[in-house]
Amino acid sequence: MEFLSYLITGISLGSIYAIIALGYTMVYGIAKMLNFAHGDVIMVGAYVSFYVTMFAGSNLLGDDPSTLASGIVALVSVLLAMAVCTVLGVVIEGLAYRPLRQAGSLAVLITAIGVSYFLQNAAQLLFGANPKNFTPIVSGQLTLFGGQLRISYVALLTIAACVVIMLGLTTFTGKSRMGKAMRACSEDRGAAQLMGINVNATISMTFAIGSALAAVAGVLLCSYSPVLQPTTGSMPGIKAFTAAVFGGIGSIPGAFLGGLLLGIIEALAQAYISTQLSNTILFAVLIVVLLVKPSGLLGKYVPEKV
Amino acid sequence: MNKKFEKGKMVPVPSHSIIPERDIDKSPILECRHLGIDFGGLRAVNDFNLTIGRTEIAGLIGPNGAGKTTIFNLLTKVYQPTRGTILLDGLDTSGKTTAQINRMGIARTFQNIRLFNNLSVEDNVKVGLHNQEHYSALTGVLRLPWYWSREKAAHDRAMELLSIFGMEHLADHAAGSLPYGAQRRLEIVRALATNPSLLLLDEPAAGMNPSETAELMENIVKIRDTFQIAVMLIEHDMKLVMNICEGICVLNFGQVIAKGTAEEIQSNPAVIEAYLGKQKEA
Amino acid sequence: MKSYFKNMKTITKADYATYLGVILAFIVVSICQSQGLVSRSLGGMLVPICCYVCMSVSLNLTVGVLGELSLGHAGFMSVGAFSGIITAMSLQSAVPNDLVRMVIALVAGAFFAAIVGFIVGIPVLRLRGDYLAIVTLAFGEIIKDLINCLLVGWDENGLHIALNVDGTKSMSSLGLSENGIEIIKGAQGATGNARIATFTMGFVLIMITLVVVLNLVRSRTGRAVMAIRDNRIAAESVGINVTKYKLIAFVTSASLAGAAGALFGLNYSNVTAAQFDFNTSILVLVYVVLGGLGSIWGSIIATVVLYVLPEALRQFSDYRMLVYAIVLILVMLATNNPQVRALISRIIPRRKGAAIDE
Amino acid sequence: MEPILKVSDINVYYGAIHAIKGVSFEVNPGEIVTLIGANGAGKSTTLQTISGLLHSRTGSIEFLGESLMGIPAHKIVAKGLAQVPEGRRIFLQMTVEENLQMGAYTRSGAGIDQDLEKVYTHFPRLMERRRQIAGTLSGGEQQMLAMGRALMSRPKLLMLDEPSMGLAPILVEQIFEIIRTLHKAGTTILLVEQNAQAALSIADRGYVLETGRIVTSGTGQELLASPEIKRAYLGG
Amino acid sequence: GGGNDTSAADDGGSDTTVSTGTAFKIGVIGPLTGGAAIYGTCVANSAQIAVDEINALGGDIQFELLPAADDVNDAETSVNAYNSLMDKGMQILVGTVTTQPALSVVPLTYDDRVFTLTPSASGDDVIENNDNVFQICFTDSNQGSRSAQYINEHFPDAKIGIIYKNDEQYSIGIRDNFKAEADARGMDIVYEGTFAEANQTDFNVQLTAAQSAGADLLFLPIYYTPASAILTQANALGYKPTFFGVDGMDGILTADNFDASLAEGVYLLTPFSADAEDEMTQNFVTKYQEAYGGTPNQFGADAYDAIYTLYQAIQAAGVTADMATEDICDALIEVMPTISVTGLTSAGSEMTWDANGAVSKDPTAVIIENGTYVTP
Ligand SMILES: Nc1ncnc2c1ncn2[C@@H]1O[C@H](COP(=O)(O)OP(=O)(O)OP(=O)(O)O)[C@@H](O)[C@H]1O
Ligand SMILES: Nc1ncnc2c1ncn2[C@@H]1O[C@H](COP(=O)(O)OP(=O)(O)OP(=O)(O)O)[C@@H](O)[C@H]1O
Ligand SMILES: [Mg+2]
Ligand SMILES: [Mg+2]
Repeated sequence: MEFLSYLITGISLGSIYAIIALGYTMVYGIAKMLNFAHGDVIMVGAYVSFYVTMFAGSNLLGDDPSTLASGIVALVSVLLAMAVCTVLGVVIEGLAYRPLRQAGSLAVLITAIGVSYFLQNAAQLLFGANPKNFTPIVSGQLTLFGGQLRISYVALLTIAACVVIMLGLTTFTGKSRMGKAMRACSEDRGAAQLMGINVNATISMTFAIGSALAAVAGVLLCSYSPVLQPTTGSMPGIKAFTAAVFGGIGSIPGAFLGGLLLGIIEALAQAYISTQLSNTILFAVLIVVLLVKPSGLLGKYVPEKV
Repeated sequence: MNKKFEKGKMVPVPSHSIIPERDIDKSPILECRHLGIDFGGLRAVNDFNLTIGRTEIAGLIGPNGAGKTTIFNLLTKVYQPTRGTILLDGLDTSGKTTAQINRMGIARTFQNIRLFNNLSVEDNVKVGLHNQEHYSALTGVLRLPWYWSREKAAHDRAMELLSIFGMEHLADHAAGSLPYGAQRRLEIVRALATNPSLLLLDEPAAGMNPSETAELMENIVKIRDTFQIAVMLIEHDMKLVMNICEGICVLNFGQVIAKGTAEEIQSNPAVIEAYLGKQKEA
Repeated sequence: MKSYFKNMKTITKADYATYLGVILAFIVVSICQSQGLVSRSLGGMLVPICCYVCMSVSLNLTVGVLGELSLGHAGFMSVGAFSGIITAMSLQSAVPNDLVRMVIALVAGAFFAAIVGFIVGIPVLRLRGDYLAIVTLAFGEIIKDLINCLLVGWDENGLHIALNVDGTKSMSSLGLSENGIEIIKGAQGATGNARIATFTMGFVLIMITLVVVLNLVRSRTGRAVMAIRDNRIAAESVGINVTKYKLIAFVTSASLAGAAGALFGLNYSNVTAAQFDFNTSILVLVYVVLGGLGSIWGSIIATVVLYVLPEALRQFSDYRMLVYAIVLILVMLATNNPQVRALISRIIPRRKGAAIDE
Repeated sequence: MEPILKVSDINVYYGAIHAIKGVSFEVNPGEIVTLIGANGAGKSTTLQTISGLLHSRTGSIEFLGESLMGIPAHKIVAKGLAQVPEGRRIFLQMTVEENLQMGAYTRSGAGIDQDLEKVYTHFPRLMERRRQIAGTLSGGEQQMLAMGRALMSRPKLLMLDEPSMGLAPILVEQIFEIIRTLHKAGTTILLVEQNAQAALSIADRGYVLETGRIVTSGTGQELLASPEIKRAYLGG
Repeated sequence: GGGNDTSAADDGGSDTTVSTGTAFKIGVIGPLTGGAAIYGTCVANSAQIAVDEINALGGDIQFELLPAADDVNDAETSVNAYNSLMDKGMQILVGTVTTQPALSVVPLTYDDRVFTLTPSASGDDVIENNDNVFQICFTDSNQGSRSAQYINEHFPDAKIGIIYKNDEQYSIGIRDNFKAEADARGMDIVYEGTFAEANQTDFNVQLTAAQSAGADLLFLPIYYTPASAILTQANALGYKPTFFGVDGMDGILTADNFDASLAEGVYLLTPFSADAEDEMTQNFVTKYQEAYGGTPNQFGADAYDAIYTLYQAIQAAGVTADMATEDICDALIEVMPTISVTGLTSAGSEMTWDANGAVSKDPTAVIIENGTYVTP
């Protein structure tokens, strides 16, 4: 029973990693850049949701709001967070990354780091250093086996959201016109232009999707572990990047699998081996997997044609 | 005549050779026996047998996707063969890496040019001289006298090699900034710098106009004559192939469909059907 | 010989200019310091600046010359720092001379970082691109975690080392004798270190780093490494043992970072593993990229400027890191702007076959 | 007759390199026009400038009476101008069929499937390999794919950059056959070729480019007959 | 206000100016940005309040508080911060805020003979091997063993779980001493879990493990930010042990949007409570809220006390601002063990110091009831 609860902890944590990793993988796969500011967009999303909920709580809802009312507030807060992050993502892309289209990938990486610093410090000035306690968008839990096993609704929601997003993205990139345009851009921007694809618009679109996902991830992350501060996004961001690579960067199912496994390994390592060395174990597993499968679990290894 | 090259049949050396008369007194430089590789379900190369004499210029032709480049990749161990053996100068090459194969004596160029684009032309050649002008990393860091003498030797040798194609004046240019034709020539020079006994050229004339091709032909023969090495080339320019190749091997769907001299090949109906088409010229 | 020099002219000129610049800077700063013209603030930054210069120059070897993205360079600095501190502290009575002890510690730092670099390098270098990045990142975190559990003490019986994985061990479980010294106390790091690092030593280390990196790059080995960077398959096809040369570059880079780390460790009375985390690796990477991949003098200048910048921005108080971020982004945008680049290349004419001075 | 494409006095630079120096030429509807010239003469650069991937500092480019100057590349395609770029530039990680579909990106619905069939009849090899990842095709197969892909946009003007490069002789013939067929079907073609012999023999007119300048022009037959051209480009 | 000289004290909202030469230049070092910014900013703000109050008294002793120097809670940056303050002529250091940077800075202040009074760097090593460093907060060892003692006396049969932060000296220090004392007393520790800076928001695994190990009292020697996450997540898991925190737990009630009902029944050792009724606390908290918004935590209270302690020590030593820094230092070292100070954090009694620099004030345990601290 304990094992099950650790497993569920791992899966719900992993689902959050997976959602973030999906955003990473999208942006990486298409814009070919490591967007280290992705984690900070998560943080912004969470703050937006936090303030919307606070505002609604103090101005719109009464002392004892109905489930429906608070549900609507939660939904609105998520949607607003997505909207803000989408705009933020597109603006960042347009101002900081687009001018670097011709530059090397490392130049973009460093700019992304600059953006990350910027977002964190701007958040501290705007929202203060004092951590906020985030109110989960859904509360309560499912109790099984006579109370021996509890699964919070947040965990269930996270897992469900993660699966839906993964399936949605897979279909989108595989089937839709825009999705194919994205894949074309990811391979050869010049050739994509010759096909009539608006490369800038496509990359903006990618950032829009990635950032909207980041907003969702931010809300879920803070619903799961309720402390929100300007640095909230950075570690999950790195973990998610790891997850994306673990699963095979650029691969959507890979990001999903990688995130999930990472969460599970982390939880089980903490529970059964050592809380002290859980990161070490996690990263060691990662290294071993990459050595056996150098392109990640589901990364497709396209050999170079010689 | 044709019977001699029947596929799948083990015959003693040098009868696999396209032109057995050449270098008849010496053992062949290269022997492929029943070579083959699969990509997934695709038999890209199957039962490929070939022998090349010490100073032969051999041609490998065939329709697109026939497996010609793949054979080069097998010879240089870019791909590990699924079946068969490759003997270089009588030595089995199985289990060797690409780098070791080069040190054993095979150098090549690539169908899609692969230069060290950010290095200068001279440095590209010097990289080719890597195993010729040897000194240790420590010698290099400490700049011991040996470093200076080896570097000078490398420089002189690089210039000498570049002069084959009259490219000395380009020595300081970044390789990636050269015109296409010059890049192809530089690749050949770099391959020569490794002091090979067998030079593999993958479509050396691609992207060159006929006059440039004519010049290239002369140079290939010149290289063979000066360095006394074997050259094997893949080319779709029939003028080049028919004029300088002493033996030609035709591949289709990974299988050898014909071997022989230019005349034999040109009149072979199977080759005409699969590859040459109704030739007007050459 | 003569014509050879003629050919090497442009490259060696740039190299000698780099050496000369560093030497001049050292002389000027030393003179100013002896005249009391250097503020404490700047004076205190001299040694760490030297360390970071070595860090960025050595990382440039991996990222710029070898062309592999490493996000764990601070891990090697960490190994160097702690092995350097252990060495220096253990030798405190045996080698009373600070200078000698410092040199031994630096060598030890470089040595252990090289060993770790070798161990990490073997598996890591089979991977490419971003996979390498993530594994180096992972390695950096692992090193940090392990050192966080590390307990080291020294007494006349020699070194006492324990790994406190489950929290059950403490310094007392090392069983140090009466006059033993506690060197590393887990997450608290090394405390009470003797601060023996000097600016002069930092300068010497920079010079050594420069000589090693520049001479390596201008040698047969360096050409092989750059060839691998530009086209691995072609490099193999001309007989270069890719793994060997990748390892040479990687291990050299690691050991130079280790030496820098040792110097760094000897400059502070307290050093913790957490200081050498992912963010530090990123910081050094920023120096390298901003200075220009493969450009050694660029790395040096970028390091000095970017290290001093947050300090210079102290007057902005709360806004200082925000301003830093904005400056970073703007500089990246400006240096990669085609117009600005064209302008720069007009001012500083470059060799046509730009290999490393790009 | 109004030319379908009119290029006048374009100047293109790569940083400090002046690659195209005041080039002007035109293509009339229904014509095959060829640009020939040595390596590095600027043929590819010219095509890329027309399709909007590179930009000229001066002059004008008019397509169907509309100026293309300053119009982004993706919009130019939609106007009916397709290019088979040098070095093929197919999408290596997509399947053959997906590549072909990308060619029809600017179109919607009707006729795409028929065109796909048409391409497959031109190139049966592509039909065999429709599910193969394009990156593993042989050089020649990739060239076929690149041509097929460009045809999928049903261009009014098709620009081909060295379509015969790296192809087996039988395929070179086929490619030229296809060019002829397309031409007969009313597609205007701007052809860049190293194989000057073949190019000039099917071209209505040709221009000779040398280090970024047009040095000669004339009908295909005139140029074929010219002794200088013979010496310089036909290996005569 | 003091004189009308132009050497403005700082940009931190002071309305006082002081005459050159008569004001002691005081520096504060702490994290103003980054993850620990909340502690550093509170210290800087509170010190400013105390300085303004003292300057407003208009006595001979005037303070000039240099702009607080940011150390990002990093040992390396803290040295730079210290040097930049030295360039500005700092005579006395109130800092650093956290332990790790203190370990880097304190040897420098010792060499430079700069008198150092740290509000909240509680590590035992901070005051070791030097004579010039004094603490306002109690040391980690003190807290650790006091906690064990208290728990043993009040919950003799408790099955104890501990969750601590394995990369922070504060947390480890208290835990080590707690464990030593608990072992000596034969207390029953059934679970120990750790976390690090990198994962200090998710405690599901540790809590599940503690719960299944049967821990009915969770000892949390950590700061309140992670503690608030622990309380929230334990609640979600339906795990309701007795929580026992230390002084870092103070502030939990003021965490933004924290559901204070979750903290009901939490024990903590703290010297300070922002809603204590006494006049001094009320004055401080009101001023803080007016000037900076938000409620000050115990770090701020320590800083406020530090400034007043300094004030009293200077009075006792009779030093003046124009004296050399090392003379001021020596004189203050002299008097520190002799003075006794009543402050926000002295819990109604008086603080005194031993020659080593450790404060003696008794950590008292409080329990949170109805959103306020109550002595049980
Ligand atoms: N790595 C690979 N994976 C799968 N298939 C491959 C791979 N490499 C080559 N092939 C297939 O093997 C066949 C032979 O390819 P190869 O490149 O050798 O052709 P080629 O004879 O050189 O043709 P061309 O003259 O067009 O260059 C082709 O059908 C190609 O698609
Ligand atoms: N990306 C580039 N950067 C710098 N110079 C370039 C670049 N591309 C081409 N050039 C230069 O511009 C000139 C024209 O090149 P272009 O590719 O248009 O020639 P081309 O006629 O198509 O030759 P080829 O037959 O080799 O394809 C050449 O001198 C070439 O070196
Ligand atoms: Mg081929
Ligand atoms: Mg071209």
